[in-house]
Order: sequence, then structure tokens, then C-alpha cells
Amino acid sequence: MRIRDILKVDFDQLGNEIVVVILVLIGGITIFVWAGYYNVAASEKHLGITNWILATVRDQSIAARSSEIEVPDLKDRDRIRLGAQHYVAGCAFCHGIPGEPISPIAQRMLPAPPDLANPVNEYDAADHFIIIRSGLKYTGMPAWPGVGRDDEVWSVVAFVEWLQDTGGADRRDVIDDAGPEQRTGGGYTNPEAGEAYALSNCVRCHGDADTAPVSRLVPALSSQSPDYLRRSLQEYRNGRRQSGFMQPVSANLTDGEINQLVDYYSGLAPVETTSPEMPEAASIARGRAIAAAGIPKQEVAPCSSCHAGAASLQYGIIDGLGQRYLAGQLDLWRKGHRTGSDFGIIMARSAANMTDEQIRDVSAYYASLTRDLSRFARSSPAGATE
Amino acid sequence: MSLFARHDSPVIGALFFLLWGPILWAGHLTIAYGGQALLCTLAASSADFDAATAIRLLIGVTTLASGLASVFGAVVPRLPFRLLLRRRPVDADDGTLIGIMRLLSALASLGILFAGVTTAVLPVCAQGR
Amino acid sequence: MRTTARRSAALPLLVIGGCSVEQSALHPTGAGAEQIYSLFWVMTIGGGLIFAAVLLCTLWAIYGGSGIRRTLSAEGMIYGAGVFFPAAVLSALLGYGLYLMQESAFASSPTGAPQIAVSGEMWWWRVQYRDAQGRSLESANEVHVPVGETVNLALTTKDVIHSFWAPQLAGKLDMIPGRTNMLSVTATKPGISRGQCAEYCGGAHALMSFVVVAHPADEYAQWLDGEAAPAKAPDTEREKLGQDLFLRSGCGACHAVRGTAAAGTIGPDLTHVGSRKSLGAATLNNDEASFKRWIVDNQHIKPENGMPPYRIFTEAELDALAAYLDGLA
Amino acid sequence: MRIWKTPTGWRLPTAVNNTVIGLLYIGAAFLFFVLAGILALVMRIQLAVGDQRIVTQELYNQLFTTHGTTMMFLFAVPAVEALGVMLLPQMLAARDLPFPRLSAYAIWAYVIGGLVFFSTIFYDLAPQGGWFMYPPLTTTQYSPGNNADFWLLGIGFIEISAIAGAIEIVVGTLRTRPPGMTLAKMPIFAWSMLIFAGMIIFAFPAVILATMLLELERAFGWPFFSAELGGDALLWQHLFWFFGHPEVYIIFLPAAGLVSMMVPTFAQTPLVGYRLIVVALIATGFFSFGLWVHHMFTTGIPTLSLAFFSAASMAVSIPSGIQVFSWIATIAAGRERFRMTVPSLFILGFLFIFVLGGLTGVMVAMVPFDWQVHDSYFIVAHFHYVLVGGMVFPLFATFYYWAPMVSSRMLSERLGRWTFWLMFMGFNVTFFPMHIVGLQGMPRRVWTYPSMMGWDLLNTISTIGAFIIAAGVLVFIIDLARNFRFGQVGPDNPWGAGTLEWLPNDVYSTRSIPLVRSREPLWDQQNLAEEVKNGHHFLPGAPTGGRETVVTTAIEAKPQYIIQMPGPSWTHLFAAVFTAAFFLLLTIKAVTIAITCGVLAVASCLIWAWQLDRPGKGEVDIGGDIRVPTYITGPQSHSWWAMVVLMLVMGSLFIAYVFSYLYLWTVSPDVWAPDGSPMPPHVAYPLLSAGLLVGGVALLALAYRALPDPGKRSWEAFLLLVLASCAMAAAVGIEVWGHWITGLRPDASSYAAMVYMAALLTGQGALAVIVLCLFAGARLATRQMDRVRRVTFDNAFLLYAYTAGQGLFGLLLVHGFPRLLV
Repeated sequence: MRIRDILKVDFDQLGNEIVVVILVLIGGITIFVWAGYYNVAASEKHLGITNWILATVRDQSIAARSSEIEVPDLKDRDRIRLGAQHYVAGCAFCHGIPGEPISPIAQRMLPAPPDLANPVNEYDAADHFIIIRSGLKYTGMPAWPGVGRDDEVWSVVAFVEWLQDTGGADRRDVIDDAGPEQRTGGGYTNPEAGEAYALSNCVRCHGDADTAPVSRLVPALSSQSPDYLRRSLQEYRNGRRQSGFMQPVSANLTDGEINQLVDYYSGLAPVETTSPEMPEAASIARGRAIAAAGIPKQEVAPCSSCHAGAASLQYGIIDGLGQRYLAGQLDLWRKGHRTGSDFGIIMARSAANMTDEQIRDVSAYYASLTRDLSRFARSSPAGATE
Repeated sequence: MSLFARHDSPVIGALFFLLWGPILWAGHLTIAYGGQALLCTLAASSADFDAATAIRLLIGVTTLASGLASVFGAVVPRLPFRLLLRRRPVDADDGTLIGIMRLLSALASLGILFAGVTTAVLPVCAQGR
Repeated sequence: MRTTARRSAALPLLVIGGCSVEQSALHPTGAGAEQIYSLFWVMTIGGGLIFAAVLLCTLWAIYGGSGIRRTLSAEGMIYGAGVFFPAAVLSALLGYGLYLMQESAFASSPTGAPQIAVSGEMWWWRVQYRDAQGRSLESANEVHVPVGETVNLALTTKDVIHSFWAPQLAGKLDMIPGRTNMLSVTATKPGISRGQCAEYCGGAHALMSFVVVAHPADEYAQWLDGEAAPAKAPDTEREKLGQDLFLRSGCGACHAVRGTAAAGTIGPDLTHVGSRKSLGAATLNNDEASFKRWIVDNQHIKPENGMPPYRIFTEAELDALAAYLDGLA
Repeated sequence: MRIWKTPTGWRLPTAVNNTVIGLLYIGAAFLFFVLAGILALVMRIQLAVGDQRIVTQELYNQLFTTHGTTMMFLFAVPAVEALGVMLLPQMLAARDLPFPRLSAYAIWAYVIGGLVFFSTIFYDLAPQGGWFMYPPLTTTQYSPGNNADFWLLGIGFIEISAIAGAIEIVVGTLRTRPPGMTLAKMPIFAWSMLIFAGMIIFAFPAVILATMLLELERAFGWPFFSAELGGDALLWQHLFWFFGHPEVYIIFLPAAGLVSMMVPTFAQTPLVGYRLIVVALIATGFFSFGLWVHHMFTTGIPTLSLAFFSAASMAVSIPSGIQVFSWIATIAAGRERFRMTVPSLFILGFLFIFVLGGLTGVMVAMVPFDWQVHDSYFIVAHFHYVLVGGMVFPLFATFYYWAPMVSSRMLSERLGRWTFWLMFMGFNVTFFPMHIVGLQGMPRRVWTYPSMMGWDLLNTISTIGAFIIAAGVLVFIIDLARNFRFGQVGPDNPWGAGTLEWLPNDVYSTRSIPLVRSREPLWDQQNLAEEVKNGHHFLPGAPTGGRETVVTTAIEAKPQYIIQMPGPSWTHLFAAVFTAAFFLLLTIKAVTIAITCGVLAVASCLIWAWQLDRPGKGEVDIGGDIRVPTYITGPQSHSWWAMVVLMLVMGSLFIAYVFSYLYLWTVSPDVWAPDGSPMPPHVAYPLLSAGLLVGGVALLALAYRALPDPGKRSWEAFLLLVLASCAMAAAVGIEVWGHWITGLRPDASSYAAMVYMAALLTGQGALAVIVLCLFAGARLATRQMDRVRRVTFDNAFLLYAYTAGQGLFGLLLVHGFPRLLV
């Protein structure tokens, strides 16, 4: 049995026809592409069949990826109100706000951005999550800028679901309450117009001297350590800290604007949050133990050694921040999505081995504290490196 | 069937005859190591139980018994042959099998002796480091 | 195909304390290692002779005269050389081995002797000294023993299996989760030697070493008192700034410096880190430059180790911090 | 002859002829040898000098794990098994191995699984736990990724294909010998393959159980090895090394057997001390099971236990001594001088290296010395001397010696000598310095070392040596490429050997099966080759019209009957592909696709089995006026023997489980039932379960009596079969249910995990038995099984009885032992 007979397969008859067919196909495609026959203009509508194919491919691809997604509670007011703010600032240009028409520029896109108030195709919450997080090729729908920030995406999804359920009827409670006009950071008088605009972007979510943040997912910045605020904004600007909300806002801030925003917020007195949720005492007690002694068995360092008393002001002051915000950030560190900055890596090391329950307890403990304003009266050490 | 041997031997019997020594050696090691482990655990859990004498006794007896049995196999192989193959050794092939069995039993008894002698010298359950 | 230019990132290691530190079983300075050393030579010479004999027989079998080949081809020769001779040699060897095991078994000293608890943690050693006065003090990556006196090492592990091996002192003993293995060692000569983890424990197993320092009997008590004392207060201006930085940057969360607010138990105890013979479990030399490189770039020197890289200090702050730590003699 | 024609073209994978698949087996094993060798070169480059960072820490840990695992599991054992598959039938003048499709299945499963396992090194998924995978490092806490699962499932499943080959070789060696070749006239290689297969049967199940336990702990958290819940890391070491040490002898014995075949040829005289070598092989095989703890001398086990195993480790060196001196005696007894051909050069190289490795082995058997050198480079040197010296050199000798049997041209002497001297010099330059570096304190498995330690020079020498070996292997590959011509058989008996494999044979092996009267038939019976060629001996034609060979009694080799062997088919190939897919998809947790592949694998096996058990063709004359039946049932049938061997495998798996149960009790008695965990359920549960098992056996006995006459159909037997399967399933269900209601959860403690493990093992057996019973039922329903043609029923009955027995003993242990402690 020669090698030849072993591998000999009767290709001969089939051979010729296959080769011819392949050549014809290749020739046809090259001519079609080279001559530029196909019209890529957005003004020309797709053929029916092309539309159907593109739509089916899109929907199938979204469905395949959204099948295993776990949908959190989307009726949560905090999520909806936070999502609303981002929607107003970022998405409204193409998708429009109920009661206000979509801008004529967006209407000339192909495919045109859908009007989310009254949905055409039946995407569920998980589909929306995939679309908003990953974006869609060749449609102008961008992917979410904050890598790994699924928590932010769920806020926008919550708002979109609210928009589709209510059709944007009671705008007042959700959108307008935090509308740009009302919240101009009244007491702040600054001559250059530019700073006023920059501040209005922050005030929309973080509130100002007399209004609380728009949702419990948003950290209260008043009387926060100036070094921590300055470094956070710098890290959002250079992308070492990932956030779909904060990166667009801080992308073109100048250092001058950053310093003024920092001075403004660190000077404010803390504002009583409208309805602080009271975690039960047992959780706070467990949280206090972890904060004081850490969990040596799981290599979790005590929080108080960096976030209390005489510790450096480079580490943010976390007393009195919202429990949900703190828990969300700890979860980000645990998943390794907030390790871009030199400080993030240190915090990630401790958060890595914490269980969900321990994260809730520690966040509950620090949320229950009232902020001690004397902390940063002394001058903080030289600013941290970029 | 003149071409072939006139006898047929039971396969299992032949196997056990051939491995007479090694099986004794394996039994000895199992009893020695298993006994020592179990008795040391009992000694650890109940204070009054004196593990040393119990283990030395057990291993001494097992060594003696299995050692003698394997030496017996090496010295008088015909008896186990008749017992296990239920016939007398007849031709050269049987001679080869007996030869193999005898040396195996001798080696096994040496192995048993090597293992047995250690109990007399070393502390029974101590980690000894 | 050998690499031509050595990559700049390779870390140059200075020689610790002048002479190249020995980690060789061929230069024993402990009672256990000496016994094994003599056993080694007995077996090597014996083995060498037997090996030569076998080679000789093979050459004779091929090229020898018909007389020698006839004797070699007799079945009796196989019985003699193949069964009886090895049986005799092995019995003697077994006897020698049992004698040594019995020696080391009864040599493990009674509970009164000073005890050192060594806990293997993923890729460094936590060493706790418990002496007669009941004092218990912690150090890391170094085992100090008195010459001539038997010391009991209680070996445990916090995570996976490690193995405590100081070749010049004694044989190795594993550290198994859920068990405490007792190893008794007796140094016979003063001096510095080195040991390493011998059971593969993942990640930086290759860099999990430690230094063994054998003190003359009279100096050991004095060294122990020094080690038990709290940390020396910083004297120069740079060291004061360094201590302030150390405390306010949260280093106390994982490290302890007795006599200051820092009381962390996750990382090694740094009370007398300045006086240690090496840094990073005998990976780096102990000087200010090494402190700075470890603080900023430890994940590159020893990948996957427990300490995050601290790149949050300016050059001046780093100098101060390194000065403070180096000063903790 | 048309019956034996090997399929060509794209139908080649369906071939089952032992020479064809044997060559594929050897080729795959050699490919893995070269691949793992390249990994070794990369490791040597990294270690050439201190403080090198060419290879990162994580990659190096993957490299040495994959190098070790590939060499041991994917090269060494398969290579010797491949030689068995290729040479044994020819040496025993059998037409083929008794179960040709089984070995083809095993080989394809091994090739696919091995390639996928090895490919993990390219996409950073290779295991990092070392070839021994000690927990707790390999539990999910410290190795969270899928890397460890690739070892556990990938390698676990390749051991199953090794066991399949072992069953094949045991039955082949004992039953398909030519008439007249009694046990005492069997060639030494057949003895070594018999003992090799016997060792696999008792050693591999231990590691399969350990792999199951660790995979259960990783996947479902059953705490067998985590100390805080009563488990013990040493349990893994006991189970692994109970397999580990016999495995290295499994690798060495066939190589020793090959040397014992080649030395007499080159000395042109019968082997001196045939009995002594057989004793040495059996003694090595037995003693190797009694010395596994010498891998654990430094774990703190009491010195007395260590002494037992130190004694056994010394005793095992005596048989090796016997073999070495027997070879020297044979060389000396040769009429003219020992011929210096390439194979004999490799044999002398083997003697030199293996004896040195054996001596360091005796040194390391001494407990105090092992305390110093365990896990150091001294051990790396020792085991390379005994493994590379003990197995790779004889393997290369075999390549040169037996090449004419599969290639029309012999490999060249000139290139052969280059290969030998490069490999011999390279080997010693690489591995001898490692003895010294090890004694100087360099531990194993370190991806780098400080350059101040003074180890640089010796490591550089080792690296240079490694490249010399690589050059030698390269020259061999060139020689292979130039001279190896796959095709009809080369020159007849070029070396003038005495054993049957040198008879002129074609794809169907010899024209007729010779009557054997001595150990070297070709030397003693002058014109045997012509007689066999002209068909004067047994079974010249193919009376049953299919592939068949003669089956003879185990001891006296008297012809008993003819086996009808299955021919080429796709079914075993699909079965292998789907089995490989099942295990490998499980590693990446693609559970749904994996289960479908599993079901497809079982389905292909059933279709494969459906074509077997063809009706007998009555009495046939096989020559020498001897008439033998062509279909036989009962204890003499070769499938009965295969089932017995399978039951030995399942038995040793169960004994390993019982050892683990008692061992964990000695380690953590506080977790055990009376006080540590809830007591087992009321005694009614085990009694009911036991009753069902015994009842099931009774049902099958009734079904046996109710088997129909040929051609008829019997619904009672079918019903009894189905009932028996339900009884078995119910028994297992009740056992699990009984424990569940006492509140015992398997992830609570090691005791609980062990209790559920017993039920799981019996359940595993039950699953196989149920499939077999239903298959027998289907055969019954389609009139393909009756009172005479009942091999399928016998097998089902045997497996049922065994599983019931194992289940009963499991119940006794799990329900009885805690009550003893009360």
C-alpha cells in the first residue's frame, strides 16, 4: 500500500466544476467592489432584503449575548434618576427627550436612532443592556466609555425602561427636578462664564450648597478632601479611572477649572440627604469591626488605617458617603475595574477577597458616620504625581 | 493431542502458586502499615492505650508468619504446587514455574525481613524529626 | 541561541555580607546535616565502586578472554552478583539508615528547648520566637539559632504546602495545611547560611528563600533581647518625615512596627527590618536602594506577591521612607 | 488476503489492524516526545544563568508542568503500550489483538486528547500545578482558572485509554499465544507486557479516583483535600504516588523486556537466566506497589512508616540487579563477540546510564539522605537517569532494531551512530552536573535562581548538554525522513533473531500460525519460515470467512477455539472523538454540549457493540487434524476474561476509595459520624438497598434460565432484565435519599463527602450496568441473543454481580463503620 494509494481520493471528476465556479464568483465580486457600484450614501434607503438581513443579524447577535445577563431591580428610583441625567446630557441629542423633537441632524442618519419613548422593536432590559454597553457597529450607537462600569449602564437602562413604560409622562419627578436651569449652584459667584458652564455639569448630579445629589448612587462631594477630588478629576480626564458618566464631563476641563470646582465643593458643608436609608445596627457593628481590625484571614487590611484620623488626605474621606455608592465602588475594586490609578491598585488588594456581605457591612458602617470637618484643616502633603 | 502437554492446570491456582511470595509480602506490608496507622490514631485519641507494644506485637507476629510461609514456599515448592495446581509437577515447563516461584518467595521473604526489622529499632508513632 | 544582551530589567543581586552565602548540603554546619553528609560519602564511594565493577564486567563480557567470559556467563554468577551481593550490601545500608533515623528520632529534644514557630505563607516566612521567659516576638524571612543548643521548629502553613529546607542545618520538612510538623535542629558552627522552600507552591516559589544566622551561644540571648525591644525612634529629620509618611500612608494596615501605631498582622513585622540580612525573603540586598525599589516595583521583582506596588510617593518622600525603614535596626 | 485489506484514502482512520494503528500510536508518542523536549529546551535556556527573565514566572510554571505531564502521560506509557500493540501479536504469531477496535478506540482517544491537552500551552491555559498537581495549590482557591481542569479531565481520560490497552494486552498475552508456546516458552517481552498490563490495572485506578475527588472538590466543593473541613492534602499524595511509582516501573519494564529480546540476538545465544529475568520482572512489578511513600519522606509521616517503605525501596533494586547481570551473562555467553550495531550501542548506553541511575536510586531510598535531597536537582538527575536511560535509550534501540518490520528500508548505521553518541554524550553532560547542583541546594521547579549562589556554571553546562541531546534527536529525525519507507515489509530477519516476529508476515501477520516447541523457534526449528509461508501450520485459510485467530489455554497453550474479530468501522472512531469531546468540553464548563457528546459517545459504543457477538460457525479444522469450535461462552471465553480484568480495575478503584475513607478517619476522627456529623439513617435504608441489589442478581439468574432457544424470542427474560436494572437504580437512589434526609450534605465535611462518594461510585457502576442490561434486552428482543449465543448476557450478568457486590460492601462500610465508633 503506497502512500499514493492511501491518500488517493477520486477528486478528479469533481475537481474541474468546483474550480470554475469559484473563479466566477471571485471575478464577479471584485468587479462589483472595484467599480463602486453599491451606493453607500445614507440618503439612499436600504433595499428591503438588505434591511431584513441587517436587522436579523443585529437582533440575533444581541439576543445571543443577552441570554445569560442577570437583570437587577430596574424600578429603583435612584437608578432611574441617575440614568436620566446622563440621558439628558449624552443620549438626548440623537434619541430626543419626550416632548422635544429629535434634532434634524440625527434624523438624517441611516439607520435612524429609534425614538425610545415609543419603541418600535421589542428589546427587553437585557437587550438594552447589551446595546448600551457594547454599542452597535455601523450605526453610530457608541459603546459605553467606562470599561467594566456595568453599574452605570444599568442606570441608563433603568431610565430607558422607565421611559418606555411611562412614555415620559411625569417628566417633572425624574428629569426636570434635576434640570440644568434650576441647579446653577446659586451661591457661587465667579466672573468667567466658562466656569459657570463647567459647574452646571457637576451640579446636575452632585447637587450644590443646598441640594442633595440626584440619587443615592451619586457620592456627595461637599467637604471632601481637596487632594482626593483633584486627583479623581485628573484621573477621569486622562482615563486612568473609568466612568461613562464622569469621563465625558471631565474630558476637556482645564486645570484652572478643576481647581475651582475642587475649592467649591470641598468648601461646602455637607447637605442632609433627603431620605437616608438606615442599615440595621448589626450590619453596622460588623462593619465597625472590619474597619477597625480588618479580616487578617482573608488578607483584608483595616479601613481605618487609611480612611481615618491622621491618615493622608490623598485617601478620600468616606465618612457619611451613601452605602450603595461605597458598596458599588468596593465591588468595582474587587472585580479589578478600578485599578488604573496607583491608589486604585492598593485599594483593590484589600477589596479582592471580601465577600458581598462584608462589603455591605463596611459600607453600612461608614454611611452611618457623620463627617468630621476638622480633618483637613491642616495643609495636606505635596500633591500626588499625575 | 500428542503435540501438547498432557496436563491442564487451573489458571487461578497457577497464578496464586507463582505469586506465593509476593502475595505474602503484600499482605505483610498492608497489615504492618495499616495496623500502625490505625493503632497510632487510637493511641492518639485515648491516652491509656499503649500503642508501642500493640504495634510491635502485631508486626512481629505478621513478620514471623508471612516470613516463614514464604521461606516454606521457597524451600518446599512441591507442596504448594500440588495444593494449588491439584497435580504433580511433571515436565520442564513445570520446573521453570517452580524455579520462578522459589526465587520470588526468597526475595519476598527478604523484603518481609527488611520491613519487619525496622519495627524493633524505631519509635512507633513519633514523627522523629 | 543564548541570549546576547541581558535585558536591563534583570535585577542585579549584590552578594550578601561579603562571602557568597552557602546553601549547600556539602558544607554542613548543623548536627543533622553532618550525619547525612557522612552517609552521603559512604554511599557515593560504595556506589562508585559498584558502578565501576558493573562497567568492568560489561567490558569483560564483550572484549574479555574466553575464560573470563565463561565465568561471567554462568547462571551462578547472576545469583551471586545479582541477588546475594546486593542483599548483603542493602542489609548493611538499611542498618546504617535505621541507626541514623533512630539517632535523629531520639535526638528531637524535650519540649523545654527554645521554640521557633515558622509559618510558610505564599512566598515568605513568618518567624515567631518563643523563649524561656515566655516572650513571643515576631520577625520574618530569618531564623536565628544558638550554636550548640537544640532548637525546635514548629512548621505550619497559612495556605498551600511549603517545605522548610536549610541544607546546611538539617534535612527538609514539609509544612502541610492542618498539621504542625516539629523539626529539631542543632547548629554546630556560627555563621550565615541560606535556605529555600523546597515544595512547589506556585507563583514565586523560586524566590521564597530565608537566611539562617547561627549565633555563638552567649551572644544569642543578647540578640534575642535586642529583637524583643520596640523599634528605635527615628533620629534624623529625613527619618522623622519617613515615619510620618509610613504611619499616614496606611502601611500600618498590613505591617507592624512595635512601639508605633502600626500593628498590621497581614504582612511581615518590620520592627527591626533594618537589621535583617536581606529583603523580600532573601531576594534583595538590605539597603535604601532596595527598599525604594521594593516599595515601588515589588510586583516586577516578585510577581503575584501579596504587597501592591506603592507608586504614590514623590522621589523625596521615597527617600525619607527608605531612610526610616533602613534605620529600624 | 481481501479479508485483512487495510482501508485506504480517507477511510484510513477506520483501520484496526494492529500494525497500522500501532504505527500511528508510536508516531503520536514520538511527536509528544519531541514537543515536550522542545519545552525542556526553553526551560534550560531560562535556567542557563541566574536571574534570567526570558521566560516569565507564570509561563515557566506552565512549561515544567506540561513538560512533566506530557513526558509521563503522553509519551512514556503510550510509547511502550504502542510497542506492545505493534510487536506483541507478531511475537505471538497471532493475527491481531483480541479486541482490535478497543485498541483503535484507545489510540484515537489518546491522540485527540493529547493534542488538545498539549495545545493549552499556546493559549495560556496549561496547568501550573506540576505534573503531580498537589492540592491545596490546585484547589479553586489557589488555581481558579480552567488550567487545572485540563490536567484533571484531560489526563484522567487518557488513563482510561491506557487501561483499555492494558486489558487488551492481558487477554492477548494469555489467550492468543500460538499452540505450544506454554507460559515457560513465552518471549520475555510478552512477560514484561503481561506484568506491565497487570500493573496498570492495579495502579491507574488510584489516580483516577484521586482525579475524580479533586475534580469534585473543584467543581462542587466536596472537601476531600481542604484541611479546615476535615480533608487532608496528604490523601492526594498517597493516592497519586500509589499510582506514581508503579507508573515509572510500568514505563521501565517493557523497555527491559525489549533489551532482553535484543541482547540474545546480538550475542547470537539464548538468554542466560530466563527464569531469573522473569522473577525479576514479577518482583519489580510487585515491589513497586509497596514503596510509594518514598516520595513523601519529608511530609512528617512517622519514621516507622517511612522505614517500611525505605526497606521496600531497597528490595526493589535487587530485581534490577538480577536483570543487569543476566544481560552481562548473555553478552559473555555469546559464541562470537557481541556485535556492535546501533541497537547494541543504545543497549550499552542504556546499561551505563540505568545502572548509575539505579545506584542513585538506592542512595535516595535511604530516608535521612532523602530528607536532604528530596525535591532538589539531585532527584531531577536521578529520575532522568532511570527514565531517559531506562526507557528512551531502549526505545531508540527498538526503533533501529524493529524498523525492518514496518519499513521497507532499514535505518542507516552511520546516522544511527551519530544519533547515539550525540544523545549519550549530551545526556551525561546535561544531567550529571545536576547531581552536584542539587546537593548545593538548588530546589526543583524554580523559574530562576540568584546568580550569587554559584550554580551558574553547572546550569550552563546542563543547558549546553540539553542542546546536544536535541541535536541527536534531530539527526534521528533526519535518518527517519531519509530511510523510513512506509510500505511492504523489509528484509526478512536482518539481525538473525530467534523469535516469531521475524517470520515473513504481511498485513494479516503470518500465513499460518506455527506450532512452537522452544523459546527461540526460528533458531531451533530450521525451515520454520518456509513451512509457515506454505501454510503447513495452523489456520492457513480463513474458515469462518472473517478475521480470526486461534485462542489457546493460558498455561499450556492448547488450542481451544477461534475468535471472530471485528474489522474496520467508523463507530469506534466516533466513540473516541465524542469521548474526547465530552471530557475536554467539560473542562471549559460547556456542560450542555459536553453531555450531548457524552450521549453520542455511548450511542457509538452501542452501535459498535451491536456488530459484535456474531453467531458461531460450528466446529472448524485449523490444521494438524484439530477441530475447535468458533463460538464459546462461559469462563473460557476471552470476553469473560476481559470482564474479569475490568472488574479488577473497578475493584482496585474501590479499594483505593476504602483506603481513602479509613485514611481520612485517621486524619480527622473529630469530623466522623457519631459526634462530628449526623449519624447515617435508620438501618432499614441500607437493608432495603442491599435487598434490592441481591434481588437484582436473583432476577438476572432467573433471566439466565429464561433465555430462549436459538431463533426464538423470550419476553420473560427481557422483563427480568429491565426489572433488574430498575432494582439497581432504586438501590442507589434509596442509599442517596437515606443520607439526604439525615441532613448530611456532601460539602459539609470530608466524612459527608466520603459517604456520598460511595454512593457515587456504585452509581457509576450502576449506570454502566443499566446500559448493558438494556443493550442485552435489545439483543434479546431482536432474536440476536439466546441460550447458546449469550456472551452479551454473560457480560451483563458479571458486571451486575460485581456492582452489586461493590454496592453491598460500600453500604457495610458507610453504615457500619460509624456504628462501630459509637
